[in-house]
Amino acid sequence: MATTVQFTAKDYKADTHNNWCPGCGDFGILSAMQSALAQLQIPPHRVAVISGIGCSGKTPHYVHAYGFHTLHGRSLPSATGMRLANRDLTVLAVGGDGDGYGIGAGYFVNTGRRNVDFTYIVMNNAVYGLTKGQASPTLGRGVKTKSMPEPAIQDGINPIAMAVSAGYTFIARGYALDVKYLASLIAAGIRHRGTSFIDVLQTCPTYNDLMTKEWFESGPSNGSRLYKLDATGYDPKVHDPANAGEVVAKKVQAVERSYEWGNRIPIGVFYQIELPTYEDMLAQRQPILGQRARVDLDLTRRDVTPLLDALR
Amino acid sequence: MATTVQFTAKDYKADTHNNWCPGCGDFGILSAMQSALAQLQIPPHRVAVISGIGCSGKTPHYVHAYGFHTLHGRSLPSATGMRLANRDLTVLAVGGDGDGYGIGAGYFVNTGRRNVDFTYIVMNNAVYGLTKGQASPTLGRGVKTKSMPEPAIQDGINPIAMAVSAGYTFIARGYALDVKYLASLIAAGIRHRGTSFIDVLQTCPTYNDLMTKEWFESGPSNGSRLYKLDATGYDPKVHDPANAGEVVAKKVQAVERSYEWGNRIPIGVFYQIELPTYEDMLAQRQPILGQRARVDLDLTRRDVTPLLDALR
Amino acid sequence: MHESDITWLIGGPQGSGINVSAETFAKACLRGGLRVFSNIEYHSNIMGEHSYYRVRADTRDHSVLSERVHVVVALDDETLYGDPHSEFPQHSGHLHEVSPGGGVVYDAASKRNPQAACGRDDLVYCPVPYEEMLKQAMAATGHTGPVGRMRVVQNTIAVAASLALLDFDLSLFAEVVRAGFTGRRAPLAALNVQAAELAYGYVRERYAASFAYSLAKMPRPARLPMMIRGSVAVGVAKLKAGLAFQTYYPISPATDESVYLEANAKNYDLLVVQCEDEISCINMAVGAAHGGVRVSTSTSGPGFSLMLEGLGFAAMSEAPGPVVFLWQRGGPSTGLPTRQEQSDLRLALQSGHGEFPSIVVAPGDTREMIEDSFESFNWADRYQMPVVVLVDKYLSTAYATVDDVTFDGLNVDRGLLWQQNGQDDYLRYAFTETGISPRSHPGQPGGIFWTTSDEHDPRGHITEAADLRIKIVDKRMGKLGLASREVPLARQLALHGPADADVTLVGWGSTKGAILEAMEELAQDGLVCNFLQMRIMRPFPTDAVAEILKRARRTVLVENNYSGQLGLLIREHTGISLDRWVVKYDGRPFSQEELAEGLRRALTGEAARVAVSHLSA
Amino acid sequence: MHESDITWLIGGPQGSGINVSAETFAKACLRGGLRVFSNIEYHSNIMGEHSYYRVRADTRDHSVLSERVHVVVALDDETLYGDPHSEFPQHSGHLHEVSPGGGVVYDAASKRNPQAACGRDDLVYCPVPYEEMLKQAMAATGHTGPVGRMRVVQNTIAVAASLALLDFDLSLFAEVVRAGFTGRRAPLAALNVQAAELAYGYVRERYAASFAYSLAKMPRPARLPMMIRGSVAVGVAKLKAGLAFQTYYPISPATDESVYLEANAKNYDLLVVQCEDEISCINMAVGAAHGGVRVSTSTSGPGFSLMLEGLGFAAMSEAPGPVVFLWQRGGPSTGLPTRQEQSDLRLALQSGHGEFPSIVVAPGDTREMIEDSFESFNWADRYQMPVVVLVDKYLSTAYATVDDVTFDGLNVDRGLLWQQNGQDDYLRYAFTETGISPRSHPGQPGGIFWTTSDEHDPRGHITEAADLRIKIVDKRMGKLGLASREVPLARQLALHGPADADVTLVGWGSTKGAILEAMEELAQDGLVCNFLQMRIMRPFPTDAVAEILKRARRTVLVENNYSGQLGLLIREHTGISLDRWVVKYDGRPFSQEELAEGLRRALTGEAARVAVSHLSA
Ligand SMILES: Cc1ncc(C[n+]2csc(CCOP(=O)(O)OP(=O)(O)O)c2C)c(N)n1
Ligand SMILES: Cc1ncc(C[n+]2csc(CCOP(=O)(O)OP(=O)(O)O)c2C)c(N)n1
Ligand code: SF4
Ligand code: SF4
Ligand SMILES: [Mg+2]
Ligand SMILES: [Mg+2]
Repeated sequence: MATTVQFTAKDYKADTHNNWCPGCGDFGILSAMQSALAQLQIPPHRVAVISGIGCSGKTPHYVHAYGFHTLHGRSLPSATGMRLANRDLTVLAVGGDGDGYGIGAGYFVNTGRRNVDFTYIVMNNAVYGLTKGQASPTLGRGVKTKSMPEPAIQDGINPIAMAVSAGYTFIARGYALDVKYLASLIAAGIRHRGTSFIDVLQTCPTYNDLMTKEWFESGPSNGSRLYKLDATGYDPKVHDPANAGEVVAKKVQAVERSYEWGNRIPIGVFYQIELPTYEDMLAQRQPILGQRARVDLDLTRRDVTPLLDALR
Repeated sequence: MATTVQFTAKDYKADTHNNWCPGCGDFGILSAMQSALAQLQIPPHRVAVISGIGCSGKTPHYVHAYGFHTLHGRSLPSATGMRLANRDLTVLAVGGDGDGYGIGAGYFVNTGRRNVDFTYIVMNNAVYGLTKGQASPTLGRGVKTKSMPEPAIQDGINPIAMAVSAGYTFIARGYALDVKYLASLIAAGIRHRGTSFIDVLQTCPTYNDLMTKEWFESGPSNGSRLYKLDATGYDPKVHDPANAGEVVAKKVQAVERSYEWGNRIPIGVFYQIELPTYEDMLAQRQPILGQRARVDLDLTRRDVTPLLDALR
Repeated sequence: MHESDITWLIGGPQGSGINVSAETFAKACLRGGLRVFSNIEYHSNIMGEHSYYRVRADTRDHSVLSERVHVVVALDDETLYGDPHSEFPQHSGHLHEVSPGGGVVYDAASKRNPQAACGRDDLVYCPVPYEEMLKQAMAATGHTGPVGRMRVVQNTIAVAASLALLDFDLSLFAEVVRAGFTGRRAPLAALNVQAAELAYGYVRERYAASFAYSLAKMPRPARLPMMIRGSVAVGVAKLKAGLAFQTYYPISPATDESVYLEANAKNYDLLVVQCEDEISCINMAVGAAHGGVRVSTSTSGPGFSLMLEGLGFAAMSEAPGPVVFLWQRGGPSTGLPTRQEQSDLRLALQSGHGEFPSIVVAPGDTREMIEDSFESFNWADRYQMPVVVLVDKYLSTAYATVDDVTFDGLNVDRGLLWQQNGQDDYLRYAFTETGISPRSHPGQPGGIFWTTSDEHDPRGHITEAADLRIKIVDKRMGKLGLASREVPLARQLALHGPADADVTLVGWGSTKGAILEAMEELAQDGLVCNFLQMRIMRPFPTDAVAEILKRARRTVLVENNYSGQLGLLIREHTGISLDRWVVKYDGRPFSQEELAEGLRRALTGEAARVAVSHLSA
Repeated sequence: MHESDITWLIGGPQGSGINVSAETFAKACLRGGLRVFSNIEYHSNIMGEHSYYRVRADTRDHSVLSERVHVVVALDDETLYGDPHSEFPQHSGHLHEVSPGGGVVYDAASKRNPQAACGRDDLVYCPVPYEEMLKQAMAATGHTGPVGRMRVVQNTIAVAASLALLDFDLSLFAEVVRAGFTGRRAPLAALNVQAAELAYGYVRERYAASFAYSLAKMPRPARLPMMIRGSVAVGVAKLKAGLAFQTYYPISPATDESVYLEANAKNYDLLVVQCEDEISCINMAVGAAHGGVRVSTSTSGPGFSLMLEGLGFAAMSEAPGPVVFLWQRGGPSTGLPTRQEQSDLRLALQSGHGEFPSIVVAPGDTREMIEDSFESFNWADRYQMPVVVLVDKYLSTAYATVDDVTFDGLNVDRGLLWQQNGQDDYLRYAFTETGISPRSHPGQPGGIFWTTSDEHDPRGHITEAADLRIKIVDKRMGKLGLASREVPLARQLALHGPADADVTLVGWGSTKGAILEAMEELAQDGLVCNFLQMRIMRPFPTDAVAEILKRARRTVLVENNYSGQLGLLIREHTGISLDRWVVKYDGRPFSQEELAEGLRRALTGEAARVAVSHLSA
């Protein structure tokens, strides 16, 4: 197309009946995704949204883009496959905290090692929403939401610190109800080359009566527990990726911040580094793969005679 | 038994044919385990060794103790089940780095959250030994062992940092060929209440031609790259677990150290904290479970009448 | 009409409290001396989608639902009209399902008129001003807060309205309502009862006189029967069988059972662990089984698919369990998470790669869920293999009326245990005459053993020897034959009805109730049926089944799935093809009418396979 | 004796290089105009356990191994005597397997005397001073380093010694040896050739004259044939079929295929990803399939068990693939990782919970591996479902001799693709006459679709509607019937031999070669057999199979597993029971002699099921 098309957030809205609970924080995350896509003017047909299973898993159905609502805990391998098949797509993986850090923890860890260029958004509500509010892996020891019979006796994991140790190259945290800021994080994540990980604090008014809008948006300092890292002069960026000292310092700084909780909870980008993506590494080995999407290569005319002759 | 029996390392040696390659670092780890058990004088029949699949997975067959050679990547859930069935057992989970950080990564993460009282030893040789030397998750980007066709294009994970973010309460690194020191780490791990995690740098002379004995035991300072954390005054212990500031500082310190590699590689305990174990938490809820092993309870005489009457 | 068999339906958006309303209604019926049977249909959603609950109340027991709905209680418009404006509508509402002369209770404030919508003038339409009535009740009981926070009381209003139509004693209902509000919530009892009385009076005055149906008036039973559903029956049986440890990962419709156990864990020294996924569930359970305790895990299709590797390991290592409860739902893949299907039989039978033994059992009703759940732990211990109990969403959630649950004849048998005998010659996998080797457990002095997922020698160390391999495969697989010989045939299958019949119906699991009632119905047509109910499907009781089927004149398979999995299984083992198949795979259980129609079509028509589905919601 | 059919065996500890030695021997045979067939047996171990390689060389092609070993080349004592001192010995060595008059090459430095050990005086014992000879060769070629570092040259010495016994032209062997050392390793060629010559001369002088067997002398072929094994055949076929993406996680015996593809990825623009586990493998593959490329993954039993949930999703979402290559090995559980079995058929057929379509195909030889691998991608695309190709350890590693591999008649067909048509009405799961909906892929303007593992409407959004559910199940499952009608019957099954025969043998997959040769052998007994070879087992070609089996006089099932899985499958679909079963489940493939014996016993004895196993190692 020769003309410049202007996409607005509305162009990413699917004409589908939404059955999240009224007031669910997921609405905010959905809007932020749509708004980020509009900011970046990515044509809807160039976007693939890939989710696991959960309330969060229904997200693709609400986005006007190629949508894949896969299996519980498997959005990351799916997204990786999709992206490696077609490097011209903007791939967004989305899913719940149970999906991503519980059953999907192995993929969360190992995806961090790969650095394929896509963005992963976790809708972190500290509960298993769709199965009626059991504790998720982000719920801390001793904590009890109204849907639990007893307080959690396992420790909560720290997704940001986990992402650092797994090797993610863009690590951020957003808040579902600050749609504008979240949209800017998602847009930055999409722009980042490599796997971007964004943990989003998501309210679940139905099951999580602790981490509510009221809780987040009240607190000692200026009426909110949440504060923006970038507003404090925090610099998440590794400026010289070849400088091991700087890399470690920035990782350590991110881990340290990630343990802040309670009265002051940071949101924003915790860590960012420019490293070759998986696609870059592949292209080094196989240059054609750096130029064209695999889906566009005609691989049906290969000459295998040399392989056969080698067997004689 | 009324008399005090003295066990020596030999008492933990099974009369089995060992088929590891000559010179395999696993021999050192096996000896260290046996020696730690002897140090602690734990009767062999009170020990259960539980492994995944790999060269490392064969370990239980070589230990004279209850031995469970389970599935690839599943030693941690198995060990958890075993220990929760019988709190009178000393449970040692062992396995490879592929087993633990690759296919088992999800269990590695989620076991850290539980803090069940057992010890997990990873035989980390940076390769998939038993399947002939493919890159394991600990092999870094750009690295190529002799058994690989091309250098790794994925980043290596950092097991120590991962363990910190997952919530392990005892985190250490050993070296397979320093058996004495390793034995002391394992003994400390067993003594520690909660899940102890020990990553062991293990040489695989057959497939890993980079991280060899020669490599580890040469280096800029006093003939070795390895140095002991405790010899440097490093204090891994959280002295006041209720002090959130100290906890985070100690975690951050551990993460920082965990990124040292190359010319100076720390071994020893990176982090330790005394927290209630899973068993403690259970016993708080259900006191009898704090007193007797579940396997010793007679649960076959329950009176379910009140449950039935509640349905009327 | 003097019909005692009444079906009552309440519908409304998910999360609006219809479960409690329906259960309150059902309990009131029990107090009125009636017997109830119920079923709920709901979406995989937390709030807003259409869900509905049917309660069948009669002077006798029923074990299947009827489509002859006599009263619909609509909490919203969708219950009546469906969602016709969706691109692909989910359903067309329940209005057209109401039996001739039936009643419709709905919100008088609704903008739509049901009579205009369906054009039927045989129905009794009862618009009830839900909110208005709620306000009155609040005023009368001194509740001052906003009406919105009390909206759920409208359910009570709607139910009470329906009770008036059905000429039921409101005081029984009020009794149940009061019992439902205890502790902090006690003050709500008065409000609800007040609201119920208002609604009851309102409807009684205006619509009840002309209504054709009523709930039968029976004496209040001396001892109230139980209202029990499968998730609870299984939970109770597990506790009774000595369960020490349950692992689970949340998944519909399996979660209910674990939640029930969790709620009762404290009082029964039970350990319930919510794992990080189903692979962890099965492996933790296998670890605990080897550890020496009775252990189980509960899941449904997707989780079961993930458990296969662990099941194979349990069988390979001759672990005494675990017992896996597979609560089936609509498949494949995520499928229809909250709907009904019997489609996991084949996977349960071949639950992993390679060849290994396991027992697969499928109870058909409350009594059998208790027996089979209990015995499964005995089998796991005796035969040292995993057991899969096939249950389903329908069994889990349908309430049946039961006077007593007894454990008569059910005794704990932990199988062959090794005991310290002073000799130092223990071999965990010793070859024995029966194929069962005495088992020790970690912690026992002298009982040290090894086990591996690799093929192993009698000591439990890896072997690749050809001769040992054959012997150990024979030992392992041979235990299936042993189980088949030892477990009483009456536990393996049942032939209900006369030995000599015109038609033999064949089925398994939760269709039992529907089939038994269909037999009665066909008997009224003059057709004598019997029913071969399969319970243990692995090891398969080939001879007994073949004998019954060879004697049968005509055979009809009934399955709540697409492909007739039991029919294929029977042919696999016996070579016998069943003559006709009646299947249903719309994600709902058979209704009485569907099955009757299916059987009639199957027996009179040309088609060998008849698929039925009447439901629109 | 003037026998042209020679079986040669080399044994030694794992990791001592017997593969290269055996392959060098085999290649030399090819240069000598012979045809070879080979098999390796090894432990799940890196170094030290006993492994051995058999090569059958003849003037004609063989497709099965023989137990009539004419020469054993022992690199260590265990090869001859086994490990009798173990508590549960793994094997009893190969000495007693040698045919009358056969030869034994062994290390003269060994402390044991084979003749004394086995007491046979019909064998030709050739003690060869391996180390001594190595030293001489080193001296002669100016190699000075420690002997220990050159120990592997002893293999060359041993093989050359055996060639002398067999009166084979050493220069052909030398040629292959030289070709094996290129680049940096070229200087080793001279050493090896020198060593070979020494050993050859040594044995020729002392023992060869009296030896009864020799490799036939044939003209060197104008064009050397290929020595091809299954892992390579499959790899080449995948490349030719347009594979874009392969995922894998290392596991025996599947890894070889992926390693082959990895080695050739660069030159063929192929992407091979080593994943973190098999769940990642299958889901990455499904993602890529929806992404629009041809994709496959390869695994064996344990990995396959973990892939089921992903396979169900692929089928539910009508993804065009992936194609899953299931390289079977000894089960269950971890089982016998490096051994042979055909025991994953049943799981492949029901590869997940619930009911969903898939195609299951099992090639029986090189040609069929190429055809089926290639066509599987067409089927995945045409029918939008996953395809499982059942192969096994034996097919993977056994070398066959093949003159040419052609792709005649194999054409790429990507199925029904959606094209932008200016209209805005694309429905990914549109109901069509055939049940196939044209597919678009992400990136296509106008082609936006949704897909979910839940049940869905034509647009791909979740639905729980009863009527839609039925339609979409019918659509999805109906594609199986379509595939059954469209795929040529000749691809689905084959009847080898005369239509009219005394006995019909029935089998699938890798037993094909053994069965075909057994037919020849039985023909010599005067028994006319034919062979029903099943290739596509899902959708099952019921009518064709029933027709053949109904015509058959006697039927014998042959399977390399315990329970006769195909036999059960046939009965499941046709009701027909096969008369006799010959099974083998010791973790090794059938030898010619075992199968012949099994068939004779099955046809003459009482037992309906005959299990065979001759091997001791
Ligand atoms: C293999 C498997 N196990 C379990 C489930 C059941 N299940 C559906 S959603 C869900 C948890 C959802 O929690 P989370 O990922 O936090 O998402 P949320 O609903 O909170 O957005 C579970 C356990 C499933 N679909 N598949
Ligand atoms: C589910 C499954 N996938 C794959 C395998 C094959 N396998 C056996 S060992 C192994 C890797 C072993 O590597 P590691 O865990 O590092 O142990 P090591 O051999 O190096 O000690 C693999 C992939 C398996 N046994 N099970
Ligand atoms: S349950 Fe919670 S997460 Fe799910 S839709 Fe409702 S509010 Fe949102
Ligand atoms: S392959 Fe490596 S890890 Fe395995 S036994 Fe040999 S040396 Fe040890
Ligand atoms: Mg959640
Ligand atoms: Mg390793």
